[in-house]
Amino acid sequence: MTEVKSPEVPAPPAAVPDELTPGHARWHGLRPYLPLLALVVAVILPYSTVNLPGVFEGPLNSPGTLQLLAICLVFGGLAAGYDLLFGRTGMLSFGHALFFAVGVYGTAILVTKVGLPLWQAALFTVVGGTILAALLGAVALRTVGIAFAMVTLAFAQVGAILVARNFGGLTGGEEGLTLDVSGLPSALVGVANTVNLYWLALAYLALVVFVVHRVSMSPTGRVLAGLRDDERRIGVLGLDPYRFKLVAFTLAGGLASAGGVVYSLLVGASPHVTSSELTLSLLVMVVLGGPGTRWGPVLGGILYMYLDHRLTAFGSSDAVNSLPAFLSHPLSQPLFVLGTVFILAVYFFPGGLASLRTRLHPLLTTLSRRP
Amino acid sequence: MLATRGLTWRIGEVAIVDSVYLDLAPGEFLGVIGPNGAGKTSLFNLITGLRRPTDGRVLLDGEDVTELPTHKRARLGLGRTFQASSVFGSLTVRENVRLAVQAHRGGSMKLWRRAAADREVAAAADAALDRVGLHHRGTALAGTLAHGEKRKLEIALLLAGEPRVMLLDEPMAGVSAEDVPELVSVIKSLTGDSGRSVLMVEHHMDVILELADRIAVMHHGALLACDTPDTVMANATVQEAYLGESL
Amino acid sequence: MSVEPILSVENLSVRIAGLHILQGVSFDVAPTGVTVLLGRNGVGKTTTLRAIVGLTPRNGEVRGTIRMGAQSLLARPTHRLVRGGLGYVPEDRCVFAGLTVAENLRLAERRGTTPAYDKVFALFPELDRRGRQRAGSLSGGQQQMLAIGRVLLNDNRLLLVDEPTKGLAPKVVTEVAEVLERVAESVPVLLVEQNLAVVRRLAKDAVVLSAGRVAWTGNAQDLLLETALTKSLLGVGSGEVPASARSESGLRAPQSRAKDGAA
Amino acid sequence: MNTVILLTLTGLGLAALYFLVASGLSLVFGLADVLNFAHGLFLGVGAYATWWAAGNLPGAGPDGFGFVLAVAFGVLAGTVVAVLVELVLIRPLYSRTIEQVLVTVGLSLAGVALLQATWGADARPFDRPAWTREVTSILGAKVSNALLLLIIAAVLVLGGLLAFLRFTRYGLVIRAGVENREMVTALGIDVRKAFTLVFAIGGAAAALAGALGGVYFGTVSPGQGGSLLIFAFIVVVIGGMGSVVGSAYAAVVVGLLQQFVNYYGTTGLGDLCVVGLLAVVLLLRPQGLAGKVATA
Repeated sequence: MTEVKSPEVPAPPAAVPDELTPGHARWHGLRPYLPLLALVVAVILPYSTVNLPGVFEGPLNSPGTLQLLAICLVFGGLAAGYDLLFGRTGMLSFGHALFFAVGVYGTAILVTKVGLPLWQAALFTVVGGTILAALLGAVALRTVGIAFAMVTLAFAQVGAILVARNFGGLTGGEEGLTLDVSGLPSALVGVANTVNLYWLALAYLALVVFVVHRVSMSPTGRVLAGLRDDERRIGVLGLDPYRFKLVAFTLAGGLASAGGVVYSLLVGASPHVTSSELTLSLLVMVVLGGPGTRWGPVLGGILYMYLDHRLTAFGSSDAVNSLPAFLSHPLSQPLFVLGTVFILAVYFFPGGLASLRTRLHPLLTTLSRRP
Repeated sequence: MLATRGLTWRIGEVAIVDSVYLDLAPGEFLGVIGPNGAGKTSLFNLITGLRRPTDGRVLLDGEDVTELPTHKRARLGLGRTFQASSVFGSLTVRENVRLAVQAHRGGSMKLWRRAAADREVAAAADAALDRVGLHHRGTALAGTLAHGEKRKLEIALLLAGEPRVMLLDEPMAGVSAEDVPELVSVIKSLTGDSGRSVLMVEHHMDVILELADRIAVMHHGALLACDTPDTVMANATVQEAYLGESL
Repeated sequence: MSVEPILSVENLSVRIAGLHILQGVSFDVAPTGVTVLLGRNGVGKTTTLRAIVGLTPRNGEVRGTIRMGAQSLLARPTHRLVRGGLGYVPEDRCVFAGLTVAENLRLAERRGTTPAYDKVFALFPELDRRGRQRAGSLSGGQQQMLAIGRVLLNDNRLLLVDEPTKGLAPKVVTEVAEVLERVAESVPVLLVEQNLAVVRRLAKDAVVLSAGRVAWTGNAQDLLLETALTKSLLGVGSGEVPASARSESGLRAPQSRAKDGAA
Repeated sequence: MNTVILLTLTGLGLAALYFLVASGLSLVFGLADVLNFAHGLFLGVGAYATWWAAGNLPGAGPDGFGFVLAVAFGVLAGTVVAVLVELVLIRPLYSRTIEQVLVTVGLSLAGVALLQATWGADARPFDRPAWTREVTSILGAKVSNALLLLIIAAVLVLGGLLAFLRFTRYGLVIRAGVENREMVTALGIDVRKAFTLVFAIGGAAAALAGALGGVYFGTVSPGQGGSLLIFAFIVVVIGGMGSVVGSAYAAVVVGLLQQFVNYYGTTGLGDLCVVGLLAVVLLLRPQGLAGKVATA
């Protein structure tokens, strides 16, 4: 028997989707309502004027805070969508940010350069992003493992090149594009209306979580989980692994471009969204949060973006500035802190944030048993 | 039912599977024996389409399936188990079988239905679990099962697909001696009623002798003999080549 | 056995990916001659050899004691064990196909010792002649010679040899057996072998594994003479041990193959 | 005609950069199965260390022997960082491939940020010898000396690497290890030393690419490694993981394709062609041109 050894990425640390594991009896009664509760809290949050010094710069309902929160929510959703590939199906794609970028630039270009009304631009963008995901997926999924990771990375690079080269002045090159507000509904324009964007971002997050949850509970989701464990076995059961992976890839791509639409309204288009850094960050978010779990990637995405934004402020704060330069300079770099935290997490928290509860449980019992 | 015609797989100069002609009649149980490295697992891989033969054909119900991918052959009723247990480790035992049932019945490409709501799938899965005696382990994660239980689960996965031809690759490998009789009776129960054909690789001669209608002997990739157990055991060539050279 | 064993394995258990492959295996290897490790396919012979030489995969777990003389072998890295005089010839030969024969041999040289090229080339003149040939283009038998030759370049206290005749043509099987016979004159060998004729020719002691445990130990020739015992332990099917296993020159294999047996 | 020669040479210069980065990546992947996203960091470290040495290291400078010393310092720094990364971060995760990839991803983010924290996000002008700013006329085409330097360096590195792999004992160990790591240890060789060694070699080559790239572009910036890395990955995949010669061929193909198409087509089109080439290669032959296929 000879095995041809091809470089393959082993499946990511397979976390068990919590809906497929035997539940924890104590939480059973309460748990289904927790997400709803969180959603309600998030919806009414903008009515609060609470000031959390150190956590946010202004009160909760200030436009600055709301915009930051909205960005975090978008990335929570983006990470949850990416997890459909990485955590739930076991595909290591390095090109997911491309579909997000398609959403961002698609909206900006269609609104600003073409002059379409927002809803049409959004619709075209999401449909286009989904079709693109289907096409690129159809090619990339002919390969597996490391080769798949490389192809997706290269496809994402195409996005970066197209944006940077600024063909026909469409993308604005390094400057990026700001949305032409004249084409937008007035409720989404202006600092005072940030709260509407926040709600929009929240709706996006809720939509992604709902879709991902629904899909992973569906017959197809069962197949995806099977693919993560043993692709060959799925074939022997009579299912075509390629079709199912393509469906997951396309769906995740579509969700990402929808996220891009929201982000475009929030921040506008900048070439940063096409960088390989962002695509790597998505992986960081999911792994930090806990791949294959319902809330892990969401939390990972939110936390990552929060730190990414707040660490800059933290870095320029007096507390950090008073440190010697060899400490204060790196600490003022969000990516340095996040990268380091991520490396530590890979070593010490392989299951991500979502595994904290199970990991802390023995600790808490030991502590509480002490006299 | 299943036939191979001059099936050959070479790596470079070496023939791993060497011009094998096999015929499996409906309802027949054919045991395959042969020393390590004789090409038995490779033969299975060729029949199921996990590898492409260098030469020769695979026929299912007289139809040429040599060019079909694995999943299409499975849908035509060709099921198999693997030498090293391969179950879906991060799913529960019940989810494992439900996945197999759903794969067989169709409707796997449904993104917006609750999988758990399909009573028919659930019932069929439970029936398969019952048959292999794993019902009580339904909520355990498959990855945490003991080895013998994984073997049973694999057979349940196979059963769920209601295959007409089953390929069993060393189902007893790594199973402790105490568990062998139970597993044998499970396998026996699969075949009695249904007109299902079985091709089984196994090293336990007593198991083969108990189950098989005919025995095929492989050696250096080639089929040395294929006949009733008595004839094979009495065959001088087989005696000398297989039994004399290998344990 | 009054002689101090060269290797003693006690209560060795190996789990790989949850599979309990060895379940408390104990046996000794005599300081001279060939000790053969027997058993049906899949009982854990290769796993035993790999555990001794420290090659259990990452998801595996090894328990028990393995000592060579006074020295415990467990938990020591493979390359240290090998440098300490434990020669290992793996299943399927594992020569480096892309390297030349000479390079394959050169890789086995060790710093501080003089490699015994004269000894190896005396045993395998072919390896000398084919020094510049890529090992991947050698025949199976030549690759096996290279795999053994690689190990013999250095002084060993014990050789572990895993199924050296697997998949070889009958004539080559005889050659390999001859070589092993000569090698065993100077160094003890723990051999995994499926070919009973080879076992008959070489083995002094035998250890029989069954379902992860030791089922029988003792004199190998005695074992082979006891038809009933051989049958029950090794699963050689009905009928007696074939004549070939009993005759001294019986390293024959089938001359003809019935390919059309099924047609 | 001049244009063709010039394009060929700039293509080869680009290929030289790709090769310097890709050869190390390829060896590291071939031997240790580590897909090293932090490889771009080694390049950055090399570039910044050279730039720093030219201004600050006693004896080093932007010209003459001082510059050689500066480059040597940069290469040394890249090597040291690579070795530390292997020993401290990669080795404890031995054979846990996915975690190793994740760690290098984290490292690539953190490392670049650290460079940025120390020397700022903006590109810094690179002090370089005056002669590298001049041009040499080759067959009528005026070619920058920095470009020639890059090509010559890459050819020397290629020759050196091949000689090392072919004639030294460690080279032998690495070639054998790419084929079958376990069997190398079974011959009494500590294969982990070879891991450290390939990281060191890869780090040195990438750092050299950083230093000479700095000379060629005239600036250093923290993100320089990142974009080169992606094309280096493409080169590795096309050339076949673990094959130095494969990397060299693939680097030349990619470099020339990129230059010519970018010139005769639209700018950027060449880059797209390279990605297209990758897709085609992977679809036709998933192991790459000289794929790592273990034989048994």
